[in-house]
Amino acid sequence: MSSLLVIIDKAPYGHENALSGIYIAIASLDRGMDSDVLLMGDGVYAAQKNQSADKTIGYPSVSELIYSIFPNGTLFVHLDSLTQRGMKYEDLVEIAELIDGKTLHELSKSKKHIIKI
Amino acid sequence: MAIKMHIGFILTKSPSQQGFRTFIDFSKLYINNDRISIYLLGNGVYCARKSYSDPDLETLFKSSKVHVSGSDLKARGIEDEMIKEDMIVFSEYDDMIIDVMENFNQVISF
Amino acid sequence: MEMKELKFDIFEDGPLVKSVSITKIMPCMAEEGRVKLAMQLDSTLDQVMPIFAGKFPPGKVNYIPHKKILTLNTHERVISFFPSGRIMMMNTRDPEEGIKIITGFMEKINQCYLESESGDAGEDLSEKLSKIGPLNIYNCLPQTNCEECGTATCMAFSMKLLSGDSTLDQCKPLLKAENQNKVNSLKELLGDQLMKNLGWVGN
Amino acid sequence: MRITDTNNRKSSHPKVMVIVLSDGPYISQYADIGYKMAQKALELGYGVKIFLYMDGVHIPQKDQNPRTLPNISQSFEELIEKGCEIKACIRCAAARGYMEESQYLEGVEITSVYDLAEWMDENSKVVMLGS
Repeated sequence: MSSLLVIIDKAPYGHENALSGIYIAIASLDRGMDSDVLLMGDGVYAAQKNQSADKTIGYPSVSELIYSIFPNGTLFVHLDSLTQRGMKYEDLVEIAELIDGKTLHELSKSKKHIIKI
Repeated sequence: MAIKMHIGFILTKSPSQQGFRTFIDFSKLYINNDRISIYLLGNGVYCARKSYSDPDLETLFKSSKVHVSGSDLKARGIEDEMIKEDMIVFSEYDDMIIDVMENFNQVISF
Repeated sequence: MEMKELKFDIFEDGPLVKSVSITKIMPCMAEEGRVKLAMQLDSTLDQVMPIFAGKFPPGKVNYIPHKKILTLNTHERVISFFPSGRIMMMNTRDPEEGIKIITGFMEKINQCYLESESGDAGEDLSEKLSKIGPLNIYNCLPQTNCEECGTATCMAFSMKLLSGDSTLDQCKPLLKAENQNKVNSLKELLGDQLMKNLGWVGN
Repeated sequence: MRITDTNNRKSSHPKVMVIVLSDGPYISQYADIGYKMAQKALELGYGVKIFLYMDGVHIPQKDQNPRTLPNISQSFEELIEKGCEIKACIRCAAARGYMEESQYLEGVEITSVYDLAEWMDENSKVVMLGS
């Protein structure tokens, strides 16, 4: 079975990338791939809970959409990127899993495909 | 311990462009663990300039095989003597394509 | 993508959960024409989650204790319950069907709440659930393959037990005195609570 | 490594390079870089599939006339002739006003991101290019 890691390093809404990256993850999961999403850099803002983009700026809420990868896919949040931005685990959506460098290295090595969007 | 693999990075961003930091933080993970090859294309070739130095980038370059696109260098007025040591300047994409398709276990572009 | 919230009042005087809202309807490409539903209960589930997780046949449960996220494989689909009261339901025909199914779970959730309030919630099974496999159960069965339970082998029976397709009382030999030691080892493995959940009626 | 002649037909090479483009033409160098990669990969006998995502869906639009830059649509026409498969994400295309494949170069398909997912199999390598 093929596998995929989607790396998102842009903040949501300012760019379409976060949304589009999640769509790729959802599609590949629906097709039976072993896919996960990794939020790095400003991408970690996508895991901030209580976003309400639909009701405010009329964009699909990324924090809502990201639940669609659960339970088959995991939402990994890069620990260093998170702390650099003064954010805490409690600030994140429930499905978020923190990941450190060493674990990330193991994870990425286990993937057939890795795309940074 | 996981097996050593050959990872290929394609970098098209200059050091101040969005995505460069992610590249540094991500490629870090592979240093001293795996074999690393890097292809610098487009604005990525600015990373090859002697005059630019970033400690993380130097550490990465030291433990990698770095290829730079000659046409992208010349297009930006960067002469061969202006780039860092041990950089492989290439004119045709052949080697890069074959590396990606045959030699790299994984390829990631930033 | 855009839609306004659909709120359904289910239990006017439910002790914990009274209503559920459908917050998003997404296509579920895994199966043509089905949808993925995101729902939100009117209360958080932190308190009841461990008890709630213990209410289902272990084979159908995937529980993440440190996150209190419960994923069930039931009604031919995957349903996830989150401590915030959010629910994700895959592979669903339409919102109506989703609500019908979720109503049953809301009832269970309210029961669990009452239990936890009255303190007779029993032991926290959530840790146990993940550890019990068919082989553990098989080892505690008479292993006579007598087929009295309607299943060809005791191994197959233990699998059906975990998936909730069979109940312990269907194993007649277990009720015989000479198998009391088996029953005891089962109780040791499962504990009284799970024994009951798996349909044990003897003593 | 097997080299097969890919002219005027879809490549039968088991190994496929999948290129995902997310920038429009001209605003960045990515469409050109993608073209050069695809062209070389085809020349070496590999299968090449290009998925146009986000602003990438602008790339194969007909009747482009850049006065000062290389004409991307001509480059992509050449790729299609050489057997390169090109698909555009329908969500991104519709959002940007491409409802009809007739708005695109002949051979460009408007499909869903699920096709990209299916391209990412055991025999492919994926290169993502975009800002």
